[in-house]
Amino acid sequence: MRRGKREISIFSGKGLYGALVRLVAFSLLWAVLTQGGGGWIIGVPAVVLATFLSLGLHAPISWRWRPMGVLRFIPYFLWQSLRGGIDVSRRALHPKLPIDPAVVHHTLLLPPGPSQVFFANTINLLPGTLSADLHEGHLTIHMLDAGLEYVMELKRVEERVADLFGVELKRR
Amino acid sequence: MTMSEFYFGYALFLLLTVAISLIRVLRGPTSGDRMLSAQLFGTSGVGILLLLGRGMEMPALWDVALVFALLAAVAAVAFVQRVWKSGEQKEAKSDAS
Amino acid sequence: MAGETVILEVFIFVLMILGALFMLVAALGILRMPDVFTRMSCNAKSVTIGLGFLLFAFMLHFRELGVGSRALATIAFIALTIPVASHRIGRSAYLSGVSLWEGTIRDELGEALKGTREGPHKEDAGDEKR
Amino acid sequence: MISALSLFDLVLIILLLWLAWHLLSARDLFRATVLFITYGLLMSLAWVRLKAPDVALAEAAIGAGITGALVLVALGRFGEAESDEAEPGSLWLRGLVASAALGLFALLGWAVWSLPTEMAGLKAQVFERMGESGVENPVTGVLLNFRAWDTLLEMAVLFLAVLGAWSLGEAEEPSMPAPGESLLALVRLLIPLIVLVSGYLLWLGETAPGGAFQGGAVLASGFVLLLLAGVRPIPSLMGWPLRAALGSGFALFLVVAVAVTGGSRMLLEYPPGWEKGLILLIEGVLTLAIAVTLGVLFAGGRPPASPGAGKRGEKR
Repeated sequence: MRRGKREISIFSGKGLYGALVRLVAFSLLWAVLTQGGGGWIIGVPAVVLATFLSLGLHAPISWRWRPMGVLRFIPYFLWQSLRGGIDVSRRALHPKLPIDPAVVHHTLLLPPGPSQVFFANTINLLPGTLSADLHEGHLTIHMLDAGLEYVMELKRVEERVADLFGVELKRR
Repeated sequence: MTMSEFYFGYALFLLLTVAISLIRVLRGPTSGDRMLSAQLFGTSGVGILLLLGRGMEMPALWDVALVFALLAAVAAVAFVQRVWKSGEQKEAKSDAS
Repeated sequence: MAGETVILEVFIFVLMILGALFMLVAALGILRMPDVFTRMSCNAKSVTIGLGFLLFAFMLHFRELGVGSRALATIAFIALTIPVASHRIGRSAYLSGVSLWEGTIRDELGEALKGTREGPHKEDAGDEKR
Repeated sequence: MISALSLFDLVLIILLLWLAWHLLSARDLFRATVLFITYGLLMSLAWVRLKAPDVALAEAAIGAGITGALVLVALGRFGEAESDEAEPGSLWLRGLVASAALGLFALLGWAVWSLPTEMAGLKAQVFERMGESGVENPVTGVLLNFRAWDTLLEMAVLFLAVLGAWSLGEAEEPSMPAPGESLLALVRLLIPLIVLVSGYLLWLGETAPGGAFQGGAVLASGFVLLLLAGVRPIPSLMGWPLRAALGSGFALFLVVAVAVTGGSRMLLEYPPGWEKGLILLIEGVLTLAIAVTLGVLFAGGRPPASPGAGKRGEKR
């Protein structure tokens, strides 16, 4: 897919299921915004338009989150981001500024596609990591502290993301 | 101390943290640093708006905060796409990055 | 009954103070950290956590479906946009070769990897140097 | 004891003045740009403190979504290198300018000072006749009923602005890095949310701060995001549909204005009972028209005529 050639074709999503899920999700969001739903005279066109755009802009690869994976991922993610926040607070508030940054490269075990992107964005909220570049399955990561056991840590996050998307990790 | 005093004091505190990050806008050194501080403005703005909305009894401010949160990334995207050119101008052929 | 509400109020208060602390960390981090990557790393985490705490406190305070769900939507918007924006700024900084803090360790494997990148796909070639 | 709120106001004012000073005196264009963006965000807070949430909402949507991106893109076109060092004029000239500025400042200060502290304004009249407006939010009532003239002419101004931009030339294809998967993922996620929130703001306008301008500005930042991500518009929509959308706000407003006249009614005097429906219709169309107008202004010129504006479809 070349840059800019991304066509907005409305029905590129995988069938009716995806459309329905989105329709329900956006209707829910509308109800949340309007506090109990109301103004459907604007709401219905907005929800339908949002659904069409969401389907039209979507990458041709179809993916789904597994409901159980989501349930398992959320508490893990919240806990890890809390750890990330505490870790960074400790460093930023400490008078000596205890950081030992490093740029490391990590070859992803996740298959190419949305799960890799999701992983790259997720680790920005986890302790000490910031993704700098994702290129063909190689992720360049900036670490706040090179001393962290990052390889094991990242592998664990990858397992979680794989569980969320229902994909298999590559064997090394 | 009344409850709304607490909210206003909190909002004042957030405004002061914003003032701290302003120093980074002025100092730089790279444009990324400045942009980052501007982004912190937007996110702290969300907090300030929520607190003021509670303290001033203006629920409409929640909507302003929602817009702040929704559009926080737009300026950053404009920045990385158009200002901070990474030298390369050619069309890249892969979208894997 | 009254005891429960007091405990809840205290909990809300603690959450709000923690939120304020994280927001302060975000600002201090931006001021104190030595280069753009460390600043961004600090910012992305503490801002999301700080606002998350603040909004969570609001949710507990109101205990109302309307407010709670809107607070959740606001957290969700922040949690979606901040990591991506950070990643994009970080990527631009990295590719345009912004100098890292002198204490930063670059691993050897990375250098080797980047060497291979300049070969077949010319995509981002030439940016890492400078 | 000073209350926290007045301290907040004081800090806000100091920050605004300090920012304005640095913004004007910055030699580095990028620095000025970022200061300008932060200034817009702080102005939104200032409007909040002035108890004008409608304006704060518009400032938030325009400041965070459009203006920031617009100024950054303009800077991207200039290139950062061109931040030229202006010659600081002679001492005499500077003294002259300074005294002129001080004089103006004194004049404005005097004008503000001499205002009565309690101004009646037209508030009472507006609230008295809210029942006739067809909506519950006084600001919307004023903008689309009592003073719909102003809004009509504002649409004319926006339309003229597009004509002006288009007469300058075609939008040039910007050179920018490939958007990359993570940016595209963000855009895919944000666009539907932006559409929903913009519809929500439009809906809000009837009862609370919000309305066509705020909704339109949020929707326009969706267009800005699409343009920034390199998603190209569908060529077949770039011909007359685009022009129709651009003109629709002004045109519909005019049509309604003329259509409701008759009998003893003047231009834009809605027949009783029709106010609500007509305002909703106008606001809905205005939202789209404003969004398209701002998006087109962001693109910076008329769409390129060459590949398939109508006939051949997409080339390449």
